Amino acid sequence: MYSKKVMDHFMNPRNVGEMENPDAIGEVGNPTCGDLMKMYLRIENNIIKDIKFQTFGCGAAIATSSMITELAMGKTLDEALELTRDDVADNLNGLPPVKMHCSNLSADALRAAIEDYKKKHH
Amino acid sequence: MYSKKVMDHFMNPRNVGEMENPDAIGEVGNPTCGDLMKMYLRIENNIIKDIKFQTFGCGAAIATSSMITELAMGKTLDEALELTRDDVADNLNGLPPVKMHCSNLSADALRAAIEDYKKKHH
Amino acid sequence: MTKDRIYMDHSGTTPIDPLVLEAMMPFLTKNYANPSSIYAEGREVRTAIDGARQQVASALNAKSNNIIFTSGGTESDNLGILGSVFSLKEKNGHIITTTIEHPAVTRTVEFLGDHGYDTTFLPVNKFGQVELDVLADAIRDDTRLISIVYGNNEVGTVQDMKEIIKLAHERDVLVHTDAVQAVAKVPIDVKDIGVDLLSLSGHKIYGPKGIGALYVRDGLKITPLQHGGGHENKLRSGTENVPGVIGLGKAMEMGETGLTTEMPRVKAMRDRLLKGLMEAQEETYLNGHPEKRLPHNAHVRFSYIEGEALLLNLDMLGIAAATGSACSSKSLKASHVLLAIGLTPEQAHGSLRLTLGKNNTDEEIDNVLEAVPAIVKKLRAMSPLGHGGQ
Amino acid sequence: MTKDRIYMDHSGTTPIDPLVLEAMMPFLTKNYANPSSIYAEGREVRTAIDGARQQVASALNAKSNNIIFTSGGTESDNLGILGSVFSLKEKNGHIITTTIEHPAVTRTVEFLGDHGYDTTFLPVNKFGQVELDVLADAIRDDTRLISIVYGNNEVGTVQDMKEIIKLAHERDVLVHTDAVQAVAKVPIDVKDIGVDLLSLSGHKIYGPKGIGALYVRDGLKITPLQHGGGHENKLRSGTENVPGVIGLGKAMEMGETGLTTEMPRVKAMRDRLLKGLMEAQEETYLNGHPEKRLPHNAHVRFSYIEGEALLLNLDMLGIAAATGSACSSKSLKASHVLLAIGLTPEQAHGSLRLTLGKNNTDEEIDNVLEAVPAIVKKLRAMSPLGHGGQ
Ligand SMILES: Cc1ncc(COP(=O)(O)O)c(C=O)c1O
Ligand SMILES: Cc1ncc(COP(=O)(O)O)c(C=O)c1O
Repeated sequence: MYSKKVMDHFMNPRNVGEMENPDAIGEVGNPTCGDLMKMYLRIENNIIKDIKFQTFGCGAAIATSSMITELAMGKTLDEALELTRDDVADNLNGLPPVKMHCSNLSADALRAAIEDYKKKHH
Repeated sequence: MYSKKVMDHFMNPRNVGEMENPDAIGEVGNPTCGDLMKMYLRIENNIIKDIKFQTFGCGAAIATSSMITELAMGKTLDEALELTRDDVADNLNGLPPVKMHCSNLSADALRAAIEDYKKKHH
Repeated sequence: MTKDRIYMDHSGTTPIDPLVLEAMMPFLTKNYANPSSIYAEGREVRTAIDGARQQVASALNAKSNNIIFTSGGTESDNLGILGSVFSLKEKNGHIITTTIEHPAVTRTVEFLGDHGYDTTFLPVNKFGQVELDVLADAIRDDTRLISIVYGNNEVGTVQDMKEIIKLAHERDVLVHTDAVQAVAKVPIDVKDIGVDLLSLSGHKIYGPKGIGALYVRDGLKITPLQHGGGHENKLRSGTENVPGVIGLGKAMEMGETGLTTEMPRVKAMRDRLLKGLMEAQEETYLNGHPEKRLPHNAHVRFSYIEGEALLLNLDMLGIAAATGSACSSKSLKASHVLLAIGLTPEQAHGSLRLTLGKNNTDEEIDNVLEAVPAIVKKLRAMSPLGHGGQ
Repeated sequence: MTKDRIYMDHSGTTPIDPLVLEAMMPFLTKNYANPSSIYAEGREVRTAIDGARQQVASALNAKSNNIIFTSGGTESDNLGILGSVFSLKEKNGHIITTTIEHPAVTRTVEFLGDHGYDTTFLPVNKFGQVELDVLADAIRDDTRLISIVYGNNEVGTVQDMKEIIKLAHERDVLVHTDAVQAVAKVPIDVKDIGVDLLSLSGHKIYGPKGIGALYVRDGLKITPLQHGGGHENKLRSGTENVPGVIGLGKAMEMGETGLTTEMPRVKAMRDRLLKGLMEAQEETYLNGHPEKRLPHNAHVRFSYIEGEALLLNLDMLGIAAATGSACSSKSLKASHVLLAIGLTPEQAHGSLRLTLGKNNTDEEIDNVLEAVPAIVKKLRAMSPLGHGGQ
């Protein structure tokens, strides 16, 4: 069902947990599937210096959360904003079709966090 | 399906074949099942001295034909007239229900033969 | 399943008992004749089918001629419901079922709903029980059939079938029960409870997949759904699945015996498992009725986590289990049974179903009691909700 | 079946090929998981089912997604006919079938006839062939479906399916074919013949009983008949009969190979058998078409005798065979197929069907060629008709 890469990120999620005093927080949820994601950012000079996530959700939700933190880490905010759901899925060697729309929310969560940051530092 | 007794009479039918110059012949057929029975009698002093049958039909038809010849042999005509389908079935240790009405014609064939005799010797 | 794996999904399916398979083997090899044939080989198979039918009947305290073999629980449910309703003189009316049925019943009743029948899906209480007064209120003059699951396949609640049937019969309404999960778990005497139609399935009781049976009480007419050569007393056509039939017969016989020999031990393990799971962490709840439940069913809910993630972690540890989470289902909808007993979708997501079998051991219970709390802790730590998130 | 018995009723059913059983065994033992489960064991079974589906598809030159697993040929016929007709926009119309169908088709079309559809049962010629001009005349503007048996189960006649389908499609009519007897006997390429729906069954092709499949061409919608959990792409619910599915896949694969490796030898034996039977006594006739017939089917008619008596005698000699005689059927009606090809009931009674299989040997043919004439002679001597009676 899930690729090896998904299972790896799911079983050993990168950058999981809460962040103390983050510079920004993004939170999104998908009512259909019941997934909920929270993304925490530490930002210096418009660069993502640290990123953490918390996720309530299925295997795909956890793996995509983990994957986006790897993809976003060290990127500028503008670069990070360009990350898409497809980037996440591709980097995980694919997701089951039914999970593509349901649990692939991590790009949205990252965007929400960046927008939160931009709002605060406008 | 068939009792041992039925199979015995079917595989080794008693008194089977044509009779030369019989005193009476009875023939009956059941259109549903397609069975056809022919019963030949040799009669002396109102006693069945010899009896033979020919049957086109299934296992039950052949076995019941054979059985009735055993039952009728040596009987007076009046005794023979009292033989019923049930007598035949009972003496064969039963018949499958579906065959009871269909292939259990031998008592009818015997009766037809006796009536043929009575008509001729009226 | 390799020896070191732990299988706790016996409501999903069961292994075939070696004795059942042994009974089937001749019919998978040398006794292959078609039971409709008149030669010796065919008659021998026919006799074996008659024997299996008697085994199924005896286990339910029924008679051979009450038993129709089908291709499984799903077909039995379809045939029991549609077959009985279609054979009634009145060509419409009202059908009652519950909100906690297996899809084999739900979809079948919905089918009637789409074809001119009124349907009522009765609510259940928070334990998953049909309440008699609610049922009594729902029955109308034109109610034709009530179909209620005997033992629920998710939360395990066992209904008071005898009372339900008594009530229905006082109002002249037929009762079908889906006993796919209840058979061989709790004693069932069709005469005693007076049920009209009862469905069961082979693969839930250590028998083969692809075989089931429908009990139809004496004198009740049903209309066949599958047309053909008139097998199964003209009520279900199709060459008999002979090895399946033989396997089901043996499984029913063994299941009946197992009620007293195996089930108490299974229930004791289940009780210890439930207790251990409830005590291992906070905010852990039992789903279903505390006593009136299938003896092998442990169904618990952990707040703040999601079931598929729990299952996958268990799977990695070699434990096979089930959940009520939408995320593990094709439809992505949360379990309708869990919603029916009053859980929110979020709550339904965090449920775990462990259904034990006669091959489970105390050691396996220990292993699960070690594994589950660790995983719950890990997932809660990742969760933005509750403990984890605050 | 003990070694010294001779089995010549392969159109009745076949033994499971040892290689088929070998493929099934893991799924009757350790691989028992429910393919809908998400844990490793379940996913492994799902993969195996996918493989079997591909095997079935490949043997027909179809794609996996064209294949729906069912509980047998009877269900496939029901689902193919009712499922396709019920999914049409128009809720009535005209259905064509023939007078030589298996009851699984006949009864299903009759069911439609009882529910508002017009039905035509096409006559066949004396060889059992549907004649194209007769079919063309029967097609109406509101004809929805034509269902024609590919290879007849009694007399063995094989229809010109490609021409039939071409004609039907020119008139925009769907075609279902019951290929239960034809599959693995004659090459079938669903793309080449262009058929819309095709039924097959496991136990006629050295696979298990209780499993079948329906081919549905791309883009054709069917309405499910069995309601439930939405298995088989939502078209046929019910927990998969996993060992059956695996067995059917393997049997289809082997059947495809056997068309070139086994079937020529079987056909040669059949030809010798037919020739021998015809030459052994007078007033012996071939039923069905001399060339366009299933390669394993020998169907002959002996005047003046009755088939059940013939079968029972053969049975006593250890030979398993079939007949068209009413007396061996539950209904006591003479075979409708034999009547359809123009025989009188009396003639139909005296028919013998010997259907060969890959395990039959030349020696067995010799034995049968010795046994049958002796029995025919014995029964004719008892008969009041013909030779015997005159
Ligand atoms: C309560 C209940 N009813 C019906 C079924 C369907 O039975 P089967 O899997 O044999 O089609 C199941 C199992 O899936 C079940 O648990
Ligand atoms: C031509 C034909 N169609 C349908 C069937 C029914 O298939 P099954 O025996 O798998 O129900 C049979 C066999 O009995 C058959 O010979």
